[in-house]
Amino acid sequence: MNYNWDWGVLFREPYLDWLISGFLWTISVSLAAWILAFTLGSIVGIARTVDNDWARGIATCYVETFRNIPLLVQMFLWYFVFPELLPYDAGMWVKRELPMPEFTTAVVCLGLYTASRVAEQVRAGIEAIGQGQRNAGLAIGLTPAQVYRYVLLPVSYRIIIPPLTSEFLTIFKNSSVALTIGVLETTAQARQIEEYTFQGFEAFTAATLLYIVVTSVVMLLMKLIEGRVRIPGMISLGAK
Amino acid sequence: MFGDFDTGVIFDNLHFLVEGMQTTLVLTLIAIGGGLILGTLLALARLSRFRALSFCAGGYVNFFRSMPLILVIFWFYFLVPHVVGRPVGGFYSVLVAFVMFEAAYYCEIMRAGIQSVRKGQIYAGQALGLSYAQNMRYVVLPQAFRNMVPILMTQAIILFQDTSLVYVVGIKDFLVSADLVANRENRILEMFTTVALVYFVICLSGSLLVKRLQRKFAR
Amino acid sequence: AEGSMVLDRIKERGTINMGHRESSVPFSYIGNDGKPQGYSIDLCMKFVDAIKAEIEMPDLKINLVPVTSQTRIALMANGTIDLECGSTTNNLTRQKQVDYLPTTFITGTKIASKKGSGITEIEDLEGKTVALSLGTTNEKAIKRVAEANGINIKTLMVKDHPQGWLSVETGRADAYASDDVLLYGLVSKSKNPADFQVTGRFLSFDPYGIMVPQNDSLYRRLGTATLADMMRSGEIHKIYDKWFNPGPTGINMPMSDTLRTAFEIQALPH
Amino acid sequence: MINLKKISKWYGDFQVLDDCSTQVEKGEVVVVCGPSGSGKSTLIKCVNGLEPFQQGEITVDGVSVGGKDTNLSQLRSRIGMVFQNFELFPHISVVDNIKLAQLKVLGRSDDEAHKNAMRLLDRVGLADQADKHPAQLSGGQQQRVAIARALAMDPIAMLFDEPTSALDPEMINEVLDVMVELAKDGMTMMVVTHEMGFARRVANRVIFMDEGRIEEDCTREEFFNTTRGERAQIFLSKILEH
Amino acid sequence: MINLKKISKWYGDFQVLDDCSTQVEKGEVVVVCGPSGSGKSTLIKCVNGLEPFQQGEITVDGVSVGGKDTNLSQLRSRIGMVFQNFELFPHISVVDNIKLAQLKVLGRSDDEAHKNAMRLLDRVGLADQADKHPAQLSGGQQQRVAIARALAMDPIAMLFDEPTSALDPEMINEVLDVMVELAKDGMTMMVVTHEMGFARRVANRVIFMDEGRIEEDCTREEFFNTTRGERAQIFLSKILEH
Ligand SMILES: Nc1ncnc2c1ncn2[C@@H]1O[C@H](COP(=O)(O)OP(=O)(O)OP(=O)(O)O)[C@@H](O)[C@H]1O
Ligand SMILES: Nc1ncnc2c1ncn2[C@@H]1O[C@H](COP(=O)(O)OP(=O)(O)OP(=O)(O)O)[C@@H](O)[C@H]1O
Ligand SMILES: [Mg+2]
Ligand SMILES: [Mg+2]
Repeated sequence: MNYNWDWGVLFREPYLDWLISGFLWTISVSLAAWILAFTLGSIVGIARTVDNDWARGIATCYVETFRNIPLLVQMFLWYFVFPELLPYDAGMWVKRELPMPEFTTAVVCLGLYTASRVAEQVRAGIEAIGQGQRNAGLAIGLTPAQVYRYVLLPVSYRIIIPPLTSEFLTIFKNSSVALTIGVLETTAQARQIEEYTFQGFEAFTAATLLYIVVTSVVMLLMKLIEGRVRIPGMISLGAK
Repeated sequence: MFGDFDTGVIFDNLHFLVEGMQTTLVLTLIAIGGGLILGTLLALARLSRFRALSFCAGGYVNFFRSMPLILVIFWFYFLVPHVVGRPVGGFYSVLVAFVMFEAAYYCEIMRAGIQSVRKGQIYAGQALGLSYAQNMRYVVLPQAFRNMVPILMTQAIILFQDTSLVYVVGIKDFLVSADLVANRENRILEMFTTVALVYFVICLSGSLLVKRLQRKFAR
Repeated sequence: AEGSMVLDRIKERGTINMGHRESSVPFSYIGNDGKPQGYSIDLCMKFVDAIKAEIEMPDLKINLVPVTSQTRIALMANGTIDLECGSTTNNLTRQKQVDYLPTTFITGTKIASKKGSGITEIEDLEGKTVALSLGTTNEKAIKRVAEANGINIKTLMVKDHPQGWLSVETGRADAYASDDVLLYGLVSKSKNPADFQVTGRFLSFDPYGIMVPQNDSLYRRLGTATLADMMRSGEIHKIYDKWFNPGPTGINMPMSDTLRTAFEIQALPH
Repeated sequence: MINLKKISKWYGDFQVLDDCSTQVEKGEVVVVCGPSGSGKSTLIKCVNGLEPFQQGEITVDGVSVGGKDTNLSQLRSRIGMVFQNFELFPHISVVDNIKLAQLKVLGRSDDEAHKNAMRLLDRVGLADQADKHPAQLSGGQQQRVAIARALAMDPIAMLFDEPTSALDPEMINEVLDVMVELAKDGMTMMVVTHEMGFARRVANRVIFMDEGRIEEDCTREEFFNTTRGERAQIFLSKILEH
Repeated sequence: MINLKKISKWYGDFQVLDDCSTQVEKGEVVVVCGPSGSGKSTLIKCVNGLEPFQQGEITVDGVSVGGKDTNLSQLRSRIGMVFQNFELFPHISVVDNIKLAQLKVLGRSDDEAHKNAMRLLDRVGLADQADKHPAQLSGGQQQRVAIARALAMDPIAMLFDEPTSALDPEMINEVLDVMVELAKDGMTMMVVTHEMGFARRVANRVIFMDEGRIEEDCTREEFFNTTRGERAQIFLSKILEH
């Protein structure tokens, strides 16, 4: 291999700063997008299971639209096409005045995209519980909303912890797509370092390790949560 | 902005885009096939009684699940030639990367599928005198597979969208081809809108098919 | 032969692996026919001819390997490609990893904006937004000059040139700063070329060169000699005109005096 | 108390209930039996509005179940229901299962709900299991908790849908005993069950359903002693024989 | 034919089987009963090696089940087993369910296996359902197919684990009838069941289990007529009463 290794580059100015700031951007984009995705995904997922054709229809359209277009393309559409569809003033405001435009767009896009997948999990979780529990809730006089709040959701969120963990991991990995609209997150910084120094292997190794660290922490965290909320006496929630 | 939407650029480069789509499809199909086979073996290993085997399989899965696919592709491009001992070209290294990466996901799906087959079914097969391999082959895996068809398809749709990451090693799938045209002709808006539509139509058909299958297997 | 690892392996394989870019118009890009073409490719072909002669293999096969900015160094380091024909800027940091043949093109950072925007020089960007491509030398240049002159500029990072251009077209940014050759290409390819302008002084100089593996002076000398011959004979001017004046993409960039001088200086005698 | 008038219901093209009429008076215990798929569960779910129906009218204590401006939640809170698979809420403790609706529907204070829950648990013999989770109990215990949960709403009537058919044989009686007690205390009950022993002991009337129709609707004495329609005859012989 | 000597088995710390010994002679029908969780299923699964055990020895037709070099697959193919939940293979047709092991284990020709399958389906009264999938049959029909599937291996003995407890009441008899036929034809059978009617009609011996131990092991007459241990007494009163 005709390559001059220089691991020191990772610890030199300004490259170390770049990596750190990239890592922080990865974390902030991912977490902000996750909050959006989890909230909206839950709402949409619930809407897909309620007894109202309109709500179900809209939620279905949402899911089908957002999960059937590649994230990369959606990122582009949000950044360049969306403002053009607005009235001129609003469009200009989005383009010029929006605080931290790349960050905001990335969070919105990644959040909305992931929401469609979270919605599917939430729906699957609710459907896995079955009609019996819903009927039992209704039969003691709970309103449909209360049935969701006190009966269906607490159990279905527990059921879907493993797939939700996967989505949570995926959002960190997908956050790298934000570099296409100029968010300087980990992967983008690794590329920058490579462009400046031609020490690509070092830069990408650092990026890979950073991702593995984050995802390991997330997996651990979700395992902890799963253990904390485990229902005594139940072996497997999904089984029923 | 949409007033001067230039559709000509799409037709001028149609054959190029079609070639890209072929690459996308070939990559997707091979990655699904290979990933499914390797993933199933991994799932069997993960569920195996032998601690060492299931531990290794678990490690494999967690490792690949923590890596962004794009970095996996990047690393494989440089590592595979070293392992094989000669340059293999982008396409084959990407195939290996996809198969190994997808295997981690398919392993988890098939594991869930195998676990969704009731213990009693395994007992029933054993009680008839089927060997472990026969029991897996004729009783458990067909059911596991059938139960998981919808999830497998969903994963396939994700994979179909993800193939564009092969641009890092210079392979031209559909999205990459479109991006190239966009760059050369400076018609980025036209190309990306087209791409969005094409993906939407194909993936939506895919997920509608999933629904049909789901209903069919729901019985 | 004594000590050219690269020539030895080319001979042994019977193939030369040529790295090329896919969208560096008009240096190295995929044409309508799906094949790589461009100014750098033509120059490299001359180099390949010289290699054929040197190792006495007239039917040497050429294998075209697409590379990206992330893979080019790694591929050169692990021996996959024997030369890279793109639009790679030569600088000293990068020379830690690879060697360069003589400069074949000189460009520099300039600014493209809408006509009538009143922007000509970087000083006019005070308080305005300029789009910059991630990881380019242009980004460094603009930031350096702005800081040195105390100009307050908002920057907008974009993934690639078309996106930078689209930012200007849609009004997200007031200007796009990049290598002038690329800016001319973008203007010529836009829907209304008359609406845009490329202005200002050079804010940086970026010499492009063909990359070759390090520590193989024999091989590099062969390349240097080939290019020097072309510069001396004027052949390089013809190739230049073929791609830039006006060129198949209508870029319309007559050779600058700087580049002409550079060619003269680099046309070393034997 | 419960009044069904010419109820018909379809799932798509398939008619599940066909012109079913009957009534249950206050304090009466009515047993519903019939072959699998004959529509028993569907009928009983229609009574508290868990299943909508297309034709006919059901009134409970004078309130029309299918009525446009009926507050279904309120109506349901006044009718207790017990399911084949218990359907306790797995994520909260036994006592919280019984308290939930008291707190959220009836708006009782935590203290009052708790006292009431403990009283009912005591009544079904499970006061010592209050803090366990449902999955930690046996099937028979779970079903008794489910009955307590229904009773906590002070219902005016109770519906049971095969309350013992998911139970191990030796647990069936502990549930039936609670139900017999309830019947003797004068609770109005509609019970889908195949336990003819239970029917013999406490039923005032027995309804036999087949293919969505009410084929027999008569007093216990008539049902067990006189000759019945052929289908009912065959069915009864099957479930009584072994 | 089947010989159990001092079998003990633990799940972790929990002892499921405690020193169980009994034997079943050729042509004998032995019914196993006892409360839920007493270890009946575990015991019967040990007999054909579906569950390993830690202590004791089981021999079937002279072959040791726990033996190091016993070919378990071959042994199992000679013992038929029927499960509570039928466990037909849902992805293949009824006749293929019966053919599968004949083809793959016994290596019979497709033709021979098919003939045999049809003969057995006829025997359990389901020849006309051969090409349906299991899910299209009622529970009782599925269980009869499961019996046919076991018989297709020409077993030297049959094990049943609560074959009727997942069935709707009106289907129980159609399965029991097939089992009674089988017993009368001289099949060696070990049957876990709570159907005491069945025990009364064909059992040679009845075993009562509690907490992993065999508490009673006596002839049918002794079991039903003489006074038994207290636990068995209570249990029997519970399951016979309703
Ligand atoms: N959601 C549904 N969609 C279509 N058909 C249904 C639905 N629910 C029930 N059915 C059908 O309606 C019929 C009556 O069902 P129901 O559950 O009321 O029967 P049942 O008498 O309670 O039977 P079982 O004794 O098995 O509980 C059955 O044939 C069933 O298949
Ligand atoms: N895989 C297992 N791990 C731990 N404990 C188990 C396992 N399988 C069964 N048990 C326990 O072993 C005991 C005996 O189980 P078994 O299934 O043999 O009982 P059974 O007599 O067949 O009961 P039932 O009438 O409910 O079928 C039970 O307490 C059960 O909880
Ligand atoms: Mg029912
Ligand atoms: Mg059992």
